[in-house]
Amino acid sequence: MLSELKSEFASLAPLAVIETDYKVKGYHLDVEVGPDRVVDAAELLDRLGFFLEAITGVDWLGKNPVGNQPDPVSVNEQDPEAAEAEGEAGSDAPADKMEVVYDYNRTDGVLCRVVVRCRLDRAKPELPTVSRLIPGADWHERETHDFFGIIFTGHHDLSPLLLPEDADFHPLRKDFKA
Amino acid sequence: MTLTEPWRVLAFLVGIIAFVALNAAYLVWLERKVAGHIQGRIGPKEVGPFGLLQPLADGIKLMSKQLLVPKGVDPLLFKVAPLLVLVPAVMSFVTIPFGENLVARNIDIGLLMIFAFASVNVMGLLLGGWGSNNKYAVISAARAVSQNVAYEIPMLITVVTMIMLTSTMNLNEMVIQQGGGILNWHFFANPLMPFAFLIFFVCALAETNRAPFDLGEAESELIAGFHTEYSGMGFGVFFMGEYANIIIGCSLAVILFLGGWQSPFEFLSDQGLWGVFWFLAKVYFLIFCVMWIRWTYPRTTLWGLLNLSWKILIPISLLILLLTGAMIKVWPLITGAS
Amino acid sequence: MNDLARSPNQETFVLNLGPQHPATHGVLRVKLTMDGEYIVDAEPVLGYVHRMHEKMGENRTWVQFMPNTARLDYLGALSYNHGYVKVVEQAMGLEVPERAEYLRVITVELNRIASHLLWFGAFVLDLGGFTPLLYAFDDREHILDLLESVTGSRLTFCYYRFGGLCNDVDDDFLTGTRAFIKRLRKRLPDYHNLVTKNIILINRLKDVGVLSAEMCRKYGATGPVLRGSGVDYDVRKNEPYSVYPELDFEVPVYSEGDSMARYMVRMDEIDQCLRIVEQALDKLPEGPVMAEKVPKILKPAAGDYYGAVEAARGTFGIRIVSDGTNIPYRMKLRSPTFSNLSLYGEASRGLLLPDALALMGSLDLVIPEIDR
Amino acid sequence: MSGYFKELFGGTKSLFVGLGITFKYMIKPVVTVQYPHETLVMPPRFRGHIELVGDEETGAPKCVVCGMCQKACPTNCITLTGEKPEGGKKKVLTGYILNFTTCSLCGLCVESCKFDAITFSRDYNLAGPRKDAYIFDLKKRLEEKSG
Repeated sequence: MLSELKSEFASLAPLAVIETDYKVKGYHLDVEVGPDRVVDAAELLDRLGFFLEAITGVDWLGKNPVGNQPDPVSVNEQDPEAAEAEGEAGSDAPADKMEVVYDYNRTDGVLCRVVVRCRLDRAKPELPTVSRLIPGADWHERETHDFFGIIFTGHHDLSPLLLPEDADFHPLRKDFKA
Repeated sequence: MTLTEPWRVLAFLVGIIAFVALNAAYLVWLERKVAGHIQGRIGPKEVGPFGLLQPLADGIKLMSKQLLVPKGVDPLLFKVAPLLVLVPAVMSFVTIPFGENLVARNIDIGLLMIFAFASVNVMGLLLGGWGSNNKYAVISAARAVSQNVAYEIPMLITVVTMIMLTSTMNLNEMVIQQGGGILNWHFFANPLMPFAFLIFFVCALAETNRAPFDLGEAESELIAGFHTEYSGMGFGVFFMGEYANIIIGCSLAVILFLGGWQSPFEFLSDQGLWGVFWFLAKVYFLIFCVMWIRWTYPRTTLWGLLNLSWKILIPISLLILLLTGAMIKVWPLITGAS
Repeated sequence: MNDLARSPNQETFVLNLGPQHPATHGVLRVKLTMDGEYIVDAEPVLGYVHRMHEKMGENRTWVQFMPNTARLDYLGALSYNHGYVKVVEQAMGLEVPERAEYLRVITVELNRIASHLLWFGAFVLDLGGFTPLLYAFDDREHILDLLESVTGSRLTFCYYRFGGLCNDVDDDFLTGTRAFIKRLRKRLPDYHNLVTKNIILINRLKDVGVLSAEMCRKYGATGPVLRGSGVDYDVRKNEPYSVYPELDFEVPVYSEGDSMARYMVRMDEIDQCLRIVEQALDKLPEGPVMAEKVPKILKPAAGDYYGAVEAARGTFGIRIVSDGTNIPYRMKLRSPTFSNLSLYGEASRGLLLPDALALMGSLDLVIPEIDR
Repeated sequence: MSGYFKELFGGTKSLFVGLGITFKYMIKPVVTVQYPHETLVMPPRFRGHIELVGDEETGAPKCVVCGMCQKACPTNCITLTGEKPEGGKKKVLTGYILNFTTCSLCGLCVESCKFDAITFSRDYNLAGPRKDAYIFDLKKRLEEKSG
């Protein structure tokens, strides 16, 4: 399953495809794509019988995104110092990013969890919606928009789902203070 | 029993109204006790011994509450509706024989009169629901009407069977025909009668909007249905009407099938107050069954209800009507010929 | 029936079901567009008990977040505790003593039975039957008493700790649990005779609110909803965790996809939970209930971790992002009923109001968990 | 047609079976506890609000004002103050306030205490008309209890 997936993903020009240690991470494959490829990734996984378990965001304000490295064996998982240093090669001032994470899973007995992530410019967090393809993404995207202010272009209704109707704040942004 | 006619009527009217009010109050208490014990609880117990004063407390509470008339309702319909439920129910008691001589008006078309009044009852529900300016109430009113229409048919067919069997519409006359012990009750008149009784009982449940046919007030769907907007005694009168209708339904079942005020065994008296005792004992037993059923079953849907009526109750009641007619007319011919 | 709902010159009206309505079990609002009693469109409106647990998670230490996990789904709190300790232990590489794992399974399954029993009662209440609720409460009360005696709480348990449990159980709990298993096995046939076989209930649930397996997949529905649509998916089997692989149990699957199938899945699950608890009690080893080498201050290595457990209502997933400090950087709680409810709009289209409420009841909603 | 009758008879039978079951339960004894007249005793592990533990001999609080409970609390509902008496070595507790309105009864404070100086109360009958009825002065409570 994994190798098949990897070769399928190769056609999407992903930014990274990393096999991870399921025992530690809880998922098998970590794929990073650009915002223009999110729908393609969803379409590919949907075609292969995956279902979308959740969509969420992570706000990396003033921080380098903590991610997986292509070769997990060489990384000392137990050492936070090392993990922090591995963010981006040159540790300049980090470019503020907003990350959207899609969790895919299967129900047919094949154990394979795929994480698709997409990093966006924090100043203008926009990416296309997958809710046309996967109706279940509708609410997850609305929730992510509520909490992070990430705009899913093409979504039919991004009005607040969990927050009050008139909410104009995004509580899970790191610069939000209650 | 030597009162002159106007006084007699007055005494009966006061008696009937007192009977209805007292019964409505104490049937609520009984219902709560039955429900409690079925569910492993006790039910009311704090007010008075065994909670016997609970209905009094409830009554005082309901009466002291403000009668809210919400915005946008039709005030006339809204206020008249509860009375339209209660008054016909009270009127129906006029022809019910509680004992051999204990009947307000022993008229020859008593049965017809009861059904005439029973069909007014549904008007009350409709107007209450319609007048409330509440969507839940309107849905409920529509349900109540279609339900009543559907269930009058099998009920009336069964009643026609009974009229054929007894060749009278006088209720007291019917009871007198069933004298002489339990085996002379119409319930045992022929092998079809238990089924007729069952159909009549189910229809009575549906007519009085009791569970499992309480679609009109389905609390988990329509909050409280047609009386959602009623408060205080407006609600209280609806409630009294509901219980009065249950008593009427059960009384009719007792009169038609279970021998009315006749005692079940010949050696037991049914004269005077004994007749009243037997009548009420049977009625309360049926009322207990009604409650027992309510606390056992889930609610049907309108489709289920109409299916039951049109696919099961009406064909079977028609069959019973035909067979009974045949038995009455054909059987004597055969036996007479042989 | 659907043709009726779509007659061309239909006159529709909007019915506001909730936020206070007997059938929504909490503060959920459903905006129904109705044509008579047919539902043309249903739009759930959420957020009435939204508390932003995810933000709270970013403001307290890993240990301090534990009580919050019990407050998502207050009916099956231990599954959520379990999911949380599972993912953090996985991130930290903590080994949990076997006795602790067995006790986790025992308590989680008892909690699952309690949750299903309450659902059973509330579902039949939705359908207008009052009495089964009280019977179910009677049995559930026994479970809560048992769990209270070990955890000290009746609903918001907070019993697990990273690396084990906060308390060991005593013999009273073990004998009490065995007695309870016996008791519930005796009472289950009564439930089936009173409710499951009742012709009124069967007529109300059969072929009502059919969800296809494909629809469940598209919406990400899990748990009994998915298993009622013929998909054999249970995290306990598909992604074995804890000591579930050592226990012998079946995953009930019904392929009809209607409300009756979902009802049957849950009722059968009660049976299976009893089996699991019984086996776990038999196999319960002696030993400590807390790992020895648990650091005082937890600092999972930087990175993100995902863990999922089978909660009473479906897959509870939790994604944690750690930046290597003792405070979580991000905590995503994926609640099963959120996804399960999201299909309600599509699934209830063209249904009658009572059928739509039967469908909603069969999804087993717990609002605080949807709103988080 | 045979299916029709089968359903009719099966259905009717199921209804009577249901009545039988509710009747069976009706004649069983009731299971409820008549609450204000009868009360239950909470199990020893019951997590009520916290309570200070006094020294068995002196009755003075065992607390040494280390502040671990305060630190462990997720909702900051514990405020404690202490001071060193002149000439004394150990800190002495001068005030222990529990803001029960925000307490989530998680028990992390009791777990964090190494001196067994706090414990759970088994009191569950908590009702009051005002919010400030739930700002407990635990030190005062302890003094009232012991003295």
